Amino acid sequence: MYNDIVMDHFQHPRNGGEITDADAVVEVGSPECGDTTKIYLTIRDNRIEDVKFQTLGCAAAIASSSMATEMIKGKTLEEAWKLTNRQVSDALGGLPEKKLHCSVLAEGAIREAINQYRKNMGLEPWTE
Amino acid sequence: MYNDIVMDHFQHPRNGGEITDADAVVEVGSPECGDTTKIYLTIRDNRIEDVKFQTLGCAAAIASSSMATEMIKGKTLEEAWKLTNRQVSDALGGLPEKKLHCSVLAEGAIREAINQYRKNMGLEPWTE
Amino acid sequence: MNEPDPTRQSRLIYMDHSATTPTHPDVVAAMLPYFTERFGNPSSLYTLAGISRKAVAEARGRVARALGASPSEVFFTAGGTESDNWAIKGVALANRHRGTHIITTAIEHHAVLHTCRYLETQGFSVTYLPVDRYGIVDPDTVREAVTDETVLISVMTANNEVGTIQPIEEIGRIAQDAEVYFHTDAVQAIGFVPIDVDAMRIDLLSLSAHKFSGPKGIGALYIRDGVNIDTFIHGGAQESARRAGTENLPGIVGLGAAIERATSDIAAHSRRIADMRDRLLAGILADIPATYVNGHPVLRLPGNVNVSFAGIDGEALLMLLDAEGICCSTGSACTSGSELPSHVLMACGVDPALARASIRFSLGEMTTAEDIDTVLSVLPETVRRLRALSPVKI
Amino acid sequence: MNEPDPTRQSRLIYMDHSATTPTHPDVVAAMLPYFTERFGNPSSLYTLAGISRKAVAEARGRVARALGASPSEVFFTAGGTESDNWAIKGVALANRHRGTHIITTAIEHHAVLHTCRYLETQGFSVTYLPVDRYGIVDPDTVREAVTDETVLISVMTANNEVGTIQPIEEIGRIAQDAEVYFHTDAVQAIGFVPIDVDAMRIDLLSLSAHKFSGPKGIGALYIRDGVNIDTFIHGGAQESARRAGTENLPGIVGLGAAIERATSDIAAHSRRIADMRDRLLAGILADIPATYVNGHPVLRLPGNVNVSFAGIDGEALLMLLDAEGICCSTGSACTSGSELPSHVLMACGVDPALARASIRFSLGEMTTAEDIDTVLSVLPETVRRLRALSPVKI
Ligand SMILES: Cc1ncc(COP(=O)(O)O)c(C=O)c1O
Ligand SMILES: Cc1ncc(COP(=O)(O)O)c(C=O)c1O
Repeated sequence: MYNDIVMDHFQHPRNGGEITDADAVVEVGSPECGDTTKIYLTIRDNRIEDVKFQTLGCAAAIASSSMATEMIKGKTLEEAWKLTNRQVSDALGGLPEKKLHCSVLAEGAIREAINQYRKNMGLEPWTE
Repeated sequence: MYNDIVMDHFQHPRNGGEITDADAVVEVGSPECGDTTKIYLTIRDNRIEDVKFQTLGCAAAIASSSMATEMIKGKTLEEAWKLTNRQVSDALGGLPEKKLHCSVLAEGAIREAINQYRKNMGLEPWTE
Repeated sequence: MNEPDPTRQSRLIYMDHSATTPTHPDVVAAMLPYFTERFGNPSSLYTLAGISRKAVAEARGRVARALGASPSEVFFTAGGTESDNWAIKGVALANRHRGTHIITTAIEHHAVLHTCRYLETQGFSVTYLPVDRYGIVDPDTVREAVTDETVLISVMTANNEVGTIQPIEEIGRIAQDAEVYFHTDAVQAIGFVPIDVDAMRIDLLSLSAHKFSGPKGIGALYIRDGVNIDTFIHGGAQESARRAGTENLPGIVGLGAAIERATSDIAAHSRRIADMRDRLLAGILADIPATYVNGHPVLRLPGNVNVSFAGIDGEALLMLLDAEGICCSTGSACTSGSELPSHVLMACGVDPALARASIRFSLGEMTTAEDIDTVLSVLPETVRRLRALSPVKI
Repeated sequence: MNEPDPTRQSRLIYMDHSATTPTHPDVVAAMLPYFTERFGNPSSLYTLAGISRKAVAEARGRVARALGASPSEVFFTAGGTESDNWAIKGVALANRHRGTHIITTAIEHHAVLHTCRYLETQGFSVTYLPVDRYGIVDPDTVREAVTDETVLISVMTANNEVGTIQPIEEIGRIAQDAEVYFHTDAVQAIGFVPIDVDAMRIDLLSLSAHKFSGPKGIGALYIRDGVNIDTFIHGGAQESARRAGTENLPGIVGLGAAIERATSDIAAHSRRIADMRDRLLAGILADIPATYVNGHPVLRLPGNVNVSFAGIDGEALLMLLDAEGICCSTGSACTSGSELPSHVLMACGVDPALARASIRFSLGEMTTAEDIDTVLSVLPETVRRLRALSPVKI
């Protein structure tokens, strides 16, 4: 069902857990299937210094969160904002058709967290 | 499909063939399935001295003719008239349900042959 | 997360007997000659075909004996799904002049539910009876649902997801009193619930060999003598001219062998499996907090454990267990392709978050005490890790 | 009559390949692991089930390749009969709004004919096209039979009794021009007639594994992408949610293995069998007077010999040959239970007395040159003896 990269990220998720003094914390849920992903960001000098996630979801959802957080770690907020779920699933070597929607949550959560940080900083939230 | 007695009478039919100078010869056919049976009788002193048959039909029809002719050989005409297809199929150890009608022809042919003989002799044909 | 252990990988812990079972080697052995040597078409007339006919008749006798039926009431099909389709469409269409109402339950297998949905598009009306939180159908609701238009009641003997066993005998009596045909999908029940079609007043019963160590692709429909039912598959005169198609000879032989094995000592077999099941469930409840049992505490298939671990996703747990060589399911295997929560758990009123957190272990012939130990040694830690990764606090 | 020779008894001369074939040992070997080891339900999610899914996908690819189709157009069924039922009922019911007329032929298998008769009770009208004395359907009659109401044309690729091969490509073109769906029952054709669903403009095609050294109880329906067809068996989401029921996994694997074998070199296989067939027929015609050939002299399946021996009964001959260890048939195996003359021979205008005198030898993989010799050494004397016992003079 899943390829080796997906299985690896699912069985050994990178960046799983919480950051107690994070600069941004958001939780997004999928009304469609009930998946929930929580993203914690620590930001220094406009860069994502640390990121952690918690996901309630299937293997694809967990692997997507793991891969997505790996992909934004150390990146500027602008770079992280540009991450698409397509990039995540590509980096995972592809997801089964009917599991593609599971990779959407991570991307959405990261964007929401970035905007939460910007609002906390008194900045305009980004829109696109 | 058939028991050993039926198969024996089918594969080694008794009394198969023709009698050139028979006292009675009749041919009866089944409109239902196209089976045809021809009976040849030689009669001496009201007894069936010899009998032969020819049958176009399935194994059950041939075996029934074989058994029926065996059963009437040497019998009086009165005795032969009483032969029923039930007796023939019983003597054969039973026939498959849907093959029972194949045993009817022999009985009918024997009765017709007896009546043909009676008519030739100027006697009333029997009815029941 | 747990590292997949290659040595353990090789030993499969199969706890998905409700999805399917391996065909027992004795059953395969019984089937084998009918592929290559005794391969004659039972409809042919030569000796070779007679051997096939005899084998089919013997298998039919075995199925009949297992149900308390007569062999002439047993018809071979391609499986439980075809049996369900035939029973329901066949009775509905043949009795349309008497009425167009069907009663069934909300927790039937899709083979029944989707057949009923189809009949709704053909002018039938269907009542889908609710169940209580344990998945039990109240016989009174059956009685109350019967109208002058009702021609068929279809209630499964035992549920495939939560394992709940229904009060079939009571429902059968209600159907009989109401002079309505009674069909039961016994696909999950064979080998675990003793069946007597007369005592239980069953008019039609579906079964499928691969659920009790028989081969896939073969099943049977019991049709009580005199039931007015249309043919579903038209063609040759096989199965007393009621179900056409060259007989699946090895399959039929396999079904016969399997049902005889499965029903030879239901009590002992069920006890053995229920003992392991109870130990598994007790261990799970003792070691894993916030665990909820789905289905009935007692009136359930001996091999069925269906539990929800709050805060996690069933499929994720299933995949991690798979890496440990443990096979189980989340919801019915048939619906695993969909993202919807199980219709059975929904009908039982299970919270959607707990429904998606459910896992079914279905024990069976293959299960050993060692398997239970292994699952109990792996499961608590696996659930704990998934929960640690979950944003939902329990 | 001939004495059954016990030494010969043990050597079976199987000349009824059109009724069914033994499953080839290689095919059985391919199937075996899927009973006991790789037994997972393809719908399940663990690794074991992935192995099953892969096996099903591979078999589907093999069937698709054999037909020139794409794998997504191949759906597994329980055999030729289910495929015929599904194709005809499925298309008829789904396209009822477009029209209620179906065109087929008088010589179809009962799986098609009885399905059409059923649809007649459901408000459809059916044209049963005649055939010529060789069993050939004139494409012009197909063209002329099409009306505004026609939704389906169903003409078999090759006939099971007399072996006649139809002008499928021409009929396909007529169907395409008329914008009517075209179904062909290719159950007897696979392995003998090269199939290309595109070149032949076939929209739906039925096949059955046990006719080409595959197992009984498994078949397939090819459905061209875009064909509007109702589901026939409702339930789980198997077969892209179009044919429900747990997959007959070993059967599907066996079908895949068998169709690859059967279609890998149709030309050479057909030539080998046609050579033996021609020798058998020549020998029969040379040694047995008043023998009439049924079916087409050239446009026929390479393994089919169908002859009538005036003055005898086919079943009686069949039984005597059986005692010699020779398996053959009279009419279609499916109708052997009935006493009616074959509808196919009747449609060809064969005299009823000759129709009941017909015998079909169908050669196939098992057939050897020695088998032909044996039949030719036994048959003339056997016919002679039956004729001697017959009141009908020829
Ligand atoms: C309760 C129930 N009914 C029907 C079926 C369908 O049986 P099959 O898949 O053999 O067609 C199943 C299993 O899939 C089942 O569990
Ligand atoms: C031409 C034809 N169509 C359909 C069938 C039915 O196939 P099955 O018996 O596998 O269902 C047969 C054989 O029985 C056949 O010869």
